[in-house]
Amino acid sequence: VSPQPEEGQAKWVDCVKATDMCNQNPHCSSRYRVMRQCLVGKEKDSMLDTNRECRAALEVLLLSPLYECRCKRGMKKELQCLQSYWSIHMGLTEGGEFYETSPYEPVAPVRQPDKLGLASIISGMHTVAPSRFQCPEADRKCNPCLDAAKACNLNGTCKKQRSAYIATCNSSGKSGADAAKGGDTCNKKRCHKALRQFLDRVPPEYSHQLLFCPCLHEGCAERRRQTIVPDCSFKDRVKPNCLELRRVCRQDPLCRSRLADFHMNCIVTQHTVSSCPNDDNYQACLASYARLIGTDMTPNYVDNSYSNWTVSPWCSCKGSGNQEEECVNFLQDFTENTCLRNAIQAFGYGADNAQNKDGSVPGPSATAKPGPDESTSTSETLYIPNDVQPGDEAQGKEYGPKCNLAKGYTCRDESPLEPVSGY
Amino acid sequence: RARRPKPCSLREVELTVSELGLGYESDETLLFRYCSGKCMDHRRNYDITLERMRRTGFSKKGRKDKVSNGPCCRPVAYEEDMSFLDNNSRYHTIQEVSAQAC
Amino acid sequence: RARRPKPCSLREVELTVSELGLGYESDETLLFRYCSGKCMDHRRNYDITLERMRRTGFSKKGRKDKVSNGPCCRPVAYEEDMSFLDNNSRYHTIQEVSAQAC
Amino acid sequence: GSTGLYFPQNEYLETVYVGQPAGSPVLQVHSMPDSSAERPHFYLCFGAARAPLYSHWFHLDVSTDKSSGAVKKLPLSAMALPRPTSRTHCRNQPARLSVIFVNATMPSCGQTAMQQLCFPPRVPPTPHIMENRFAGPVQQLRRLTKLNVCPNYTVSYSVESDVPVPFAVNESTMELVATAPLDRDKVEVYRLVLVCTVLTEKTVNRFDTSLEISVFDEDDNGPLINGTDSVEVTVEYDRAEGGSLVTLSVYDKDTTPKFPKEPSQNRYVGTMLTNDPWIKDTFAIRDTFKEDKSLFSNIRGTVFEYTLVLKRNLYVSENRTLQVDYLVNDTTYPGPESSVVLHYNITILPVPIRFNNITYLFPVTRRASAYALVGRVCVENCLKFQGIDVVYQLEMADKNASAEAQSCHAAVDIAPSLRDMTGVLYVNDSEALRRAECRDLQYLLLAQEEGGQTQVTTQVLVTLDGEVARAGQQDQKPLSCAESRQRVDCELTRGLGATSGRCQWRQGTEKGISENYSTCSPDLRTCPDGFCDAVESKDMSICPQDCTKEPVIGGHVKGLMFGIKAGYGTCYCFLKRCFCEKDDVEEAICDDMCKTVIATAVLLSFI
Repeated sequence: VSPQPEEGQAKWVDCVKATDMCNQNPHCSSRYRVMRQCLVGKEKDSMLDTNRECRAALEVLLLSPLYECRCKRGMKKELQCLQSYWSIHMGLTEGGEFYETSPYEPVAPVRQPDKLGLASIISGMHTVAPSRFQCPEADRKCNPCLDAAKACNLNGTCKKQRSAYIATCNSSGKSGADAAKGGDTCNKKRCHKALRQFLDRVPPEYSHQLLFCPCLHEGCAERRRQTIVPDCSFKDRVKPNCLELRRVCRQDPLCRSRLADFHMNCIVTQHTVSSCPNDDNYQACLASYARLIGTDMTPNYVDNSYSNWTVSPWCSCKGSGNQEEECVNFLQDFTENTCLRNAIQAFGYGADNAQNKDGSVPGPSATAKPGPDESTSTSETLYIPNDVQPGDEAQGKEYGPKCNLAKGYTCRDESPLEPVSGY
Repeated sequence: RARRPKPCSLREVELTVSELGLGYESDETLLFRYCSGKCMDHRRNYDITLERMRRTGFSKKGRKDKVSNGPCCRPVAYEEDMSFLDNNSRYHTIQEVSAQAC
Repeated sequence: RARRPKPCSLREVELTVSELGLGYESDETLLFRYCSGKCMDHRRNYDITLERMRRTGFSKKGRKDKVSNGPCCRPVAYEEDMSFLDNNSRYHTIQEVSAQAC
Repeated sequence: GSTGLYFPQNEYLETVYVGQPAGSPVLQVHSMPDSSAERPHFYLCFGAARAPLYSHWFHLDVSTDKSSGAVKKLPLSAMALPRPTSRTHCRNQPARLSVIFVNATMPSCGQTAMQQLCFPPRVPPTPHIMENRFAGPVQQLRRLTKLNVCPNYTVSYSVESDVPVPFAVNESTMELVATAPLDRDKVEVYRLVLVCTVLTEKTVNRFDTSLEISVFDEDDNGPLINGTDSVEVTVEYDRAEGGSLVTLSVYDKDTTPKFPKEPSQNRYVGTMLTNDPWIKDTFAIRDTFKEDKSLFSNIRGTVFEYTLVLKRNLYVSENRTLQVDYLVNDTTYPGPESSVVLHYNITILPVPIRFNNITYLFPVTRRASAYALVGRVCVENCLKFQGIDVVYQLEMADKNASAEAQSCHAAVDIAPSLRDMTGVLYVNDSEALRRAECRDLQYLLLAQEEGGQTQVTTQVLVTLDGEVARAGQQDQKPLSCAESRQRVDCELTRGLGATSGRCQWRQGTEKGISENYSTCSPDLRTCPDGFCDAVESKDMSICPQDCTKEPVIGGHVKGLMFGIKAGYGTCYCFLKRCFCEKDDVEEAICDDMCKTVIATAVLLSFI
């Protein structure tokens, strides 16, 4: 029976080990081979449905360590681990899932009040408290992003890795001979690889400062936007449809995993009080957002506005046909994501003065995905035994115009309703 | 006691890119490493002869060649690329600015 | 015509062993090769920055480091042994007197 | 093609509590049929994973589509099939049921806010209805789990909207019903207000929520021509392979998804209606499409663009008129007139290669260095040519000239320009220029299209000015102008490629890194101009500022392919490397402004 991680126990089997364990077990390894055959063909779905051998193989594998294995962020054989994970989990999901389960080890909730990740995150996303940006409100010239570049330049590893990805992505910056070969168009694949190496090898306190430094003027915001050399790593001649971009991303195990991880750590699906999963673990969200950089789904700031900034991947919802809503929802997970916005602002302005009483963070229009709990209906807090918080009425969190007239009169202006006799 | 000349070694100083004097305008700060000091322990018979020729010999031979007096304190290796964003939001990568070893 | 600085190259002059200034007394004559000239095309970004720091920067940064201005015209290889009979009929062999390449 | 049964709402969310009696309804799913005869059969279904333990807590009534009972957050799926089945593997785009289990008993009536009786905790995703489909129930408005919480309340629903909408509420079943088939090409999204009225013994309470219903598109429109389906185009000077000649557009009111790649809807296929091999080898139609609202009264539609392109270069002699017909077919539109034909009327004009009776006269100073520019020659309209390659040759006018004359004529040669179809004359042997016996040089200039037959000629006369070299005067070997760092040295240097023999100095004026950097050049007309031209590329020393591929030291911006686009201060180059730096002499010497200040100060001090 597969080693089930009990509640709270952090020990996960990584999928490379799980594959080895399965391969050492003849019963499991034969089924694993059959399963991979079932998933290769075009009619993958029907194979799992009609083909008895495939179903039998699946039944066995569901009990094997492969079913519950996970991968560590930044582990040595990360890509191999992810490939093993998807080799079995691709068969389990219809492939049309809007949110897929992340192959990375779940992130532990952050203990209060340490919202900003002073605690190291168990799953390998260790962070040291980012140095607070000394940027007094009044000082318009203050440029935390420039300070972040200085901090990086004065650190050997960061400077080396930063110069490496800039030189790769900014091909016109390269020496004559190489630029002549590559002409002026950059090599996006090599640029993405260099960016991933930068983010893997440089501690987050340097890389996150470059990515999430808070700005008070356009010069700073433009430097922040330029951090990933967007002309090469982000922009493209044509803007693809976001669902098409997602399809391309999900064909690459690395991109697919990091997109799932971003959704897992930055999207709140059920209704909860906090704006981020895992009890407002901002750091986990920032880290999984940063790890999308260097994949097909590379996100970036869309312009150099410093107050009302927006981040988005390079895609649009034009040409979505009947899937426009799904496309818009996918795009809004970047452009109107409360958790991500709070996390980025908390990183910049420090957690203490960033968090308002009601959990939202000051700053630009932070709109959660339209849901009745904020806008139209009483917040039905799911995990609180009682369906309704006493006194909710008082807070007026009701549907539309409050209308609780006594004595049988309807709210509408037309003729009052005849008083209703009892039932 | 006559001050003994410092041996040739790597020094560093923080400069903004603009202060490098290469013409790039950028407020980014970086570490400029350079070689400074005397290379007393690398002198050879050649240097002794050359020094003597410089002082006397050359004029006698009707020569006005300019020659360096003794081994120079120079980098033997340079840091590779150094990239930065200039004040017009353009990236540049420059080579062999900072010394790595002397 | 404006005199353009001669590039760094190998020069040679005939000297007696005594004229080497190493202290040996011998009338034997030998060919002393040395490096002379300007290394204009070996300058690097490092040299431009160093030159500028030398002129302005260092004082501003409170430094008085002595640094060499630009690449030196120096030998990169030396002729091995050179032997001769001195005026007291005794043989001597000396190393690295003459340059082989610059 | 009809999609048959589909869930207008593919995500449902409901809350259940401990102690809810078995059989109590949880939520109702709806599947919209194609015709009234179609009967959906509802089943709980499971992905490839095994059925979760909690699935036994649920039952989905095969015909009444209500399900009941639950534990924690339980993702389930439901599918609707036209026929009964025993297999529980999900297919036919299942609906996702998220049932949230609250580990407590159901709140009593007093503890339940009234609007909880009306609306679910979270607005489900926008329901969608396929256009042209059979109308019918779309959504159960009542919260089934709250039916018996307040037995003596009466809950009713109604629909409000600013404009008439084809939706109503079925008073008995409390279902939102589409009252008529919809047409997406007229309305894409309906914005309704659902009004819920709760009648208690003493009060009437009204709650409303907005509801958007999107209408899904079906390929129910064929291709439309707005304006003309035919166009005239003339091919003359631009005959290059890949050139876009002209574009015709076709419109379609339906949307065309860019995803997935092979759209099941609005798939347009084009075919060239010609079997003339020459036309097929020469022309092609490139098709693209884009979504557009402005042309379809703010409803998403599609504009297909068909561009006629050349598949190969055309010879200058090609001279014909032809028509290309292109059939455009909306393969997924079942209706009549699913295709249109586009007509491209093409006239290909011949392009004469000739010199319009002109004789070229080029004066050259005898002091010119090798590679100095003499002049440019160009057959008629050559600057407009695209895809037409012209070859130039220079021959002696006098075929049986003496050996001495021949050696004089070696002074000038011609090379094809890299930028356009001109020919560039340059000094090939500067020593010949200085010989007394070499006076005016007469050439025959030949030009013909590469691979073409006809050849045309004209006269070129090169006159030599300036004094002849004195006997025994040794010609100084020209150096690379770029090596000079200062004006004085530059203007004294005999430079390679210098038309006057001497190099020319360009003084930059701007402060930082600029395209107008100071430098020493053989010919400021062509060097530096950001382009390593035909003559400059013959020898790197002529104009390294335009042609260097090596790393440049100092502040600079590299050229597109080679060379230095912008530099700091003065740019100078040796064989191996180029440098751009502020010249210390420039900085040290006072400029004019500074001199006047000093002079005035000295004067004042005397006064």
